[in-house]
Amino acid sequence: GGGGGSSSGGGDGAAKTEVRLGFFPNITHATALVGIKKGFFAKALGSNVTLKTASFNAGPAATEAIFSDAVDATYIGPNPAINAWSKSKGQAIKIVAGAASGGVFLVVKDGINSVEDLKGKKIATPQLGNTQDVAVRYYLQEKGLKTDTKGGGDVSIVPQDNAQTLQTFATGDIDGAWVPEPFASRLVTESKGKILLNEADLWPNKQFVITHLIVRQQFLKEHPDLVKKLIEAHVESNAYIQSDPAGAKEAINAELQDLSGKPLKQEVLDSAFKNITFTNDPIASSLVGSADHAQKIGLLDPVDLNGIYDLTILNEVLAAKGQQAVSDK
Amino acid sequence: MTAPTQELRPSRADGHEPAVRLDAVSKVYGRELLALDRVTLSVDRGEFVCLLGASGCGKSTMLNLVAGLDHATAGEIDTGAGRIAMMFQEPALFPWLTVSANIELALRVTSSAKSTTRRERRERAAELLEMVHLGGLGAKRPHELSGGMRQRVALARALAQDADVLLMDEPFGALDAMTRDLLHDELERIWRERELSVLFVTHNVREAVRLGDRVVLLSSRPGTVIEEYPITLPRPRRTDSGEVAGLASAITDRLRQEVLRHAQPAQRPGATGTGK
Amino acid sequence: MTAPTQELRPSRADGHEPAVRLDAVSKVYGRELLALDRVTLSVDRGEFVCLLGASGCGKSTMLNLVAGLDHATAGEIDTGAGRIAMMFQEPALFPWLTVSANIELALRVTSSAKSTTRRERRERAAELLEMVHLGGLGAKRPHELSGGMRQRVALARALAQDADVLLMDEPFGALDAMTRDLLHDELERIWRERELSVLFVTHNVREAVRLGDRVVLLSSRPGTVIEEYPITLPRPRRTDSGEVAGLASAITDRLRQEVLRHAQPAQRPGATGTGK
Amino acid sequence: MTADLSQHIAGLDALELSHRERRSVAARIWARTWPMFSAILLVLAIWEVVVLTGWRPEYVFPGPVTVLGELWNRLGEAEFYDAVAVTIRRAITGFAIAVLVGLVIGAAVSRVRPLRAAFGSLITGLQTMPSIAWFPLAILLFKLSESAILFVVVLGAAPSIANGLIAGVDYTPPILLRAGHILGLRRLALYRHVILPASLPSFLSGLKQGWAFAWRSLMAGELLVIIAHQTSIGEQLDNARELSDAPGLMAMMIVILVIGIVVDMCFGAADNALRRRWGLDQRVG
Amino acid sequence: MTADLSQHIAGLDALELSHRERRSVAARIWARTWPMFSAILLVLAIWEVVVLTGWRPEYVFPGPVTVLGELWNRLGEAEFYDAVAVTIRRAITGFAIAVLVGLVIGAAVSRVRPLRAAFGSLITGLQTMPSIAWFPLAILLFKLSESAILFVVVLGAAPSIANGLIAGVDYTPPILLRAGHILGLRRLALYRHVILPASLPSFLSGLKQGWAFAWRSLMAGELLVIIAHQTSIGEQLDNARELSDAPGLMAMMIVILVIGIVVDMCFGAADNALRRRWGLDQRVG
Ligand SMILES: Nc1ncnc2c1ncn2[C@@H]1O[C@H](COP(=O)(O)OP(=O)(O)OP(=O)(O)O)[C@@H](O)[C@H]1O
Ligand SMILES: Nc1ncnc2c1ncn2[C@@H]1O[C@H](COP(=O)(O)OP(=O)(O)OP(=O)(O)O)[C@@H](O)[C@H]1O
Ligand SMILES: [Mg+2]
Ligand SMILES: [Mg+2]
Repeated sequence: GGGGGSSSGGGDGAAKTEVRLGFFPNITHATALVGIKKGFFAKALGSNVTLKTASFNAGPAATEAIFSDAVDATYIGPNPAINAWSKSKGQAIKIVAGAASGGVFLVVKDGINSVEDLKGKKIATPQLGNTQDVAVRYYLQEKGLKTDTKGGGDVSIVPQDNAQTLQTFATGDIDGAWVPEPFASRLVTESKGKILLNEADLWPNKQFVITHLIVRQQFLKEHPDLVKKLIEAHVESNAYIQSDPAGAKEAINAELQDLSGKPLKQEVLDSAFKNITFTNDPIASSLVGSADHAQKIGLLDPVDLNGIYDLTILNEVLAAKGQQAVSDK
Repeated sequence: MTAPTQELRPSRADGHEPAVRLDAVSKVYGRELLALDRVTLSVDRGEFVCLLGASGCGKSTMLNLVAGLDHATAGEIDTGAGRIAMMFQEPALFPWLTVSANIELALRVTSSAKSTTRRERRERAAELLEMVHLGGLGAKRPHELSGGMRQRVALARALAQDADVLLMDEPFGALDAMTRDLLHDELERIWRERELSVLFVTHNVREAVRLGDRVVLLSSRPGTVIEEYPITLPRPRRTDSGEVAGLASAITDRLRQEVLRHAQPAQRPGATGTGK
Repeated sequence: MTAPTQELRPSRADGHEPAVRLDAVSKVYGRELLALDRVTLSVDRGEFVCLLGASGCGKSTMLNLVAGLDHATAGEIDTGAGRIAMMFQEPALFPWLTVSANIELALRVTSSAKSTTRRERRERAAELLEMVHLGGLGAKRPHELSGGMRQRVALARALAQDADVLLMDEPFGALDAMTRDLLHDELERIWRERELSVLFVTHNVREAVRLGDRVVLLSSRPGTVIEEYPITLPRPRRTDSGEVAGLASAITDRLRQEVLRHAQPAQRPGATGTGK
Repeated sequence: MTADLSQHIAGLDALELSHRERRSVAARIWARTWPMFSAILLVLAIWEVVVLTGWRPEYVFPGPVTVLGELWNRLGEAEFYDAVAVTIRRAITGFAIAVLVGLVIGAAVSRVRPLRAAFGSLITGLQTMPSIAWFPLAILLFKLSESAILFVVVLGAAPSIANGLIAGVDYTPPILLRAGHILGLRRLALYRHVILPASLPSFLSGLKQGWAFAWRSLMAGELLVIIAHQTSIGEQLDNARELSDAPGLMAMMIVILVIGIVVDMCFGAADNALRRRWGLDQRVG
Repeated sequence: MTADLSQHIAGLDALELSHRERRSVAARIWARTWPMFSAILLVLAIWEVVVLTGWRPEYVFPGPVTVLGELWNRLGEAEFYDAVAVTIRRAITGFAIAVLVGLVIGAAVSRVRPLRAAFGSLITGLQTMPSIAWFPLAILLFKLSESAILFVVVLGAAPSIANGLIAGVDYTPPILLRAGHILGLRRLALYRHVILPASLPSFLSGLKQGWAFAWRSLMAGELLVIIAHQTSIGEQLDNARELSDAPGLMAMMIVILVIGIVVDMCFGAADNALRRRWGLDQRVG
């Protein structure tokens, strides 16, 4: 089933002249930031197709835009992708490429030196039921500490927006936070937090997905050529980031400056950039694992993620470049 | 000079339709306040009827019913097809309009004047203001006028409507005797020219005799018609003429009886005049 | 019978302070409307002064100035230390209070009555309502009353204030002759008992003669004092007595001259009565 | 005469009043509710038709059956009632504080001229400040506590209430002010006995707007702090959106609408009582 | 007489009027502004004192110098003016549409009884709906376009405007309705010539509240989608918050406050004009 909707308004159909790509003005979305700034997307799409970008400030808006046929593809985190997949019963989206991995830390204040010290403390996560929230709860459960979704238990989990986490950590209202970059680095550099745990250490190969690229299924079906061009640009962008980190950082900050008027501080950018791996591999195992954890602690109804990936185009592109294929398992 | 209702009515219902006819009209406010009790009255075309009665006897209520602003609890009211203009007991001017615009609004709505231009209306309004001795005050706002001046603007507005039936509720109450006399003359002139039917409420018995073809007396709560006086004095009449004074004092006596009858219980605490 | 101001004044200023004194008071509204022009007038303690004048000549303005509700543009006003009560030209009742509560509010504020209990106030309000022939209507709301009834409530409220100076702006304008007569008697009685100083605006010359110790005539815009008539008829007087009527007609003649003088320009379009 | 009169009225009763009376028991309720029911049915019907045309897939734009089913499910959960109870408690507390604050500020600003010149326009300025701008300050002042939420709610609603009062004061008929002045009422007494009651209609409409502000601020503020063991409507609404759960979101929207409508009916009842007392319900014809 | 009169007035002029006149040139502006200036100074002083006490670290609660410096920096950037221009354009467009919609709905609901019974309470219900609840629908209807933002703004402001009008209609003095009826004004004409002008004060205060709702909805709506590198006040505010940029956040709050105050002054001017024309500005004593 191709989404079920008619091809209204958005320009689907034979002569598609624009591709609408969404992303967040966020360092974990560096693939998009660099790709746009450096013109990789525009170049790949050619002169007949224009790129229209939309930046979202959070997952739900991106999902709504995908659902409403307002964007064709977007960079997004694992959680909204799972939600979009499960709420549409597998009809709305496909993950077509990975973008970034790692970059999530448990930052705590002075005096907390081990997991045991977390007992009775308040730990912030970005959003109830998101990857980090699930990760911290699962981790604590494994360590024998109880939590519940209402902030009770041995460790009190306080889901709140990352910006607020910075403030409440600074004022001492919370004792730690399980947050992605650049917030982890900011907690460390600005509020003298210290890293207790790198989430990567909890995963096999120290790899877990933090950002990937999803497309509307209908778009994929009708314009596989355009999707391919997007993925080509995507791969090129990731390659550039790996080959020229300095140039990439400059591009990232330039684009952030454009979008939000303020670049990241150099030290935060450096530290955050160092902690994230930009990879085309969607690290399917971590997505499935995370969903599995979420189900185990009761934050997610059982969901069948079979078919959420469509990596054939990505693998074609990788093969053409002589790189190793990635797996959807 | 006093003639009971019964004798008078037949002589009036001789053929042509009256302009206003009330047939056993009653009005109850709320649950139990009977304001009007089976009032039967008619105003012929071109007739000038004055309504007299104690304070609170139901005169304004009656006018409201005739104007269609309120529903009678029982009985029938027929105003034929004639257009009705009314001057309320309060001036009821629109505070957001200038004096002139208040009158122009009335001119604008009047069907026969639909085709008039704005300038024509403004000129007509200025004429009407001259007539009520407020020439040149068209640009003022109602709150800048004195009580009597507002009342005169309301009069001008009512006359601007060019209606067939004119209901007036104490239209000259806030005016000095002289201005009142001058406006009596104007009103009489217009009434004649336009062949208006007028139902005119007043507390000034001389005024009633000066203007009316007929003076109707209402009793106190509940209001009922207790007496009708045809006034046969030749026009033009003068308020300070002896005949008017004489007739007025006769009517006043009758009214006095009526008011006293009502005022009595008020001296004894507890016994009230309401229908409780 | 007519006596010019100059002759009268000295005989009045013989020692004791007047209750109200206006000294060359002028009032300009806006930029150019001269409503009062150097008005000099005083009301002695216990005196009953009636103010007559054409519509719009500045009577209400003068009362407002005396009451301290507005500032004079020039001149001085002295009301001594006496408390002032006022009855406005409109009833000005508080629509959110019942009739009784409107009066009780006045009783409550009156300093001498501060210590009264709520029940006492309610009883006193009921008495006052009886006095204005509205006994038993205390629980009604103002909008449920007729125009004249509202005016009487306002009278009761003004009397409830127990003031030394009473300013009344056409207090009986909306009342029938009989009710008016009854209230004249009441007012006269209270005035005597309480030794009130009263400044009383009316358009009814007989009423002025019936009640006043002195009748003051104001000219038309701008308002100035043109004549003062001391009324020496013995009390109690009757509105329909010959002496009252005679005196009234003399004053009316003078007033007529004044109003005509003012009304004239209105006949000629363009020439206006305002100070433009 | 009195006996005759009441008899006569009794006669009229038979004609008219009792008829009206009878109407008022069942038919009047019906007269007030049928338009609402038909409106609801109409909306549901249009909604269902739009869904049936297949305009958008069900997971984006679910039909009334799905949404009402979801609502029904939620109504079956104890958690839902906890959420409603928590939110309504906060709304009422916050609103009550806002009314107090708004009254005091409105009263002061409306009558003290320098205060008005100084802070009058600031009130609207504050009113336009989005709730999220207050979050950092709320947390600074109150940490992660219920008070932080209430702070945001009060800041949202109080300006509206103050503005309602100020508008009422400004439009108090001057004649009533004069009457009060003549009665010897000054300052506070004038305020209490004349200005405040005269401003009541405008104040009431300010209260209504204030409630809307309070509620919206609350919906935002409830995301600010998630306090141990307390779920809330704002949180559930946001969760539904986070999870891209369209039926859940719409179900919560219906819940919010219903609460809003119920509150409006309370205000409406107060308003009607006021208008009846003031004689403003007399309509023409 | 006329000559004499104007001469006399000229005399009075010399005494009083010209005095008043002179005051009105400089001193009156001063009289209106000094309270505001002193209020601002007072607020700044208190703020600085709190900061100096070291209550909270500077990066969480910056002092006025820092914040005003930050504001000054922003005022030096072209981007800031773009943001303000974009947001104000959206606010005005959205508000204009909301006024139209609110007028039509308010007019219909206030006069047609079944409509009122059906939808009257729904208006407040809609008013209490937080903006985020509309986002999915906005995107569904208008994709990622400016219209989606306007949709949210209109849904936020229109109920308020409609409610203001309805309150005004409800409190139109019956005597004026009667006067209009007698003049032969019916339905639309009665509405246009009597009810609407009589409702103006309440409508105006509804407009003011509507503006506040519109602005707040806009601040939220501007986060919905950032179109092709168009920056806006809402976005800058949120960015400052996202980046925990306390001075930036406060600078943007000041900008929002100033815009709110300016808008309030416009409404205030309209209000004063209205009150002067209606003679409601006559105060006692
Ligand atoms: N809206 C109302 N609700 C309840 N009672 C009312 C209403 N209007 C008038 N009444 C009552 O009906 C009676 C008649 O009132 P109405 O205004 O007709 O008297 P009126 O003859 O005009 O008196 P006045 O000469 O004082 O104006 C009074 O007792 C009054 O209290
Ligand atoms: N608030 C005001 N603004 C401007 N002009 C006013 C105001 N009040 C009164 N006037 C003008 O002042 C003059 C005197 O008005 P005032 O009300 O004192 O007259 P009055 O003697 O009481 O008349 P009436 O007998 O008609 O009540 C009038 O020309 C009126 O237009
Ligand atoms: Mg009447
Ligand atoms: Mg007057």
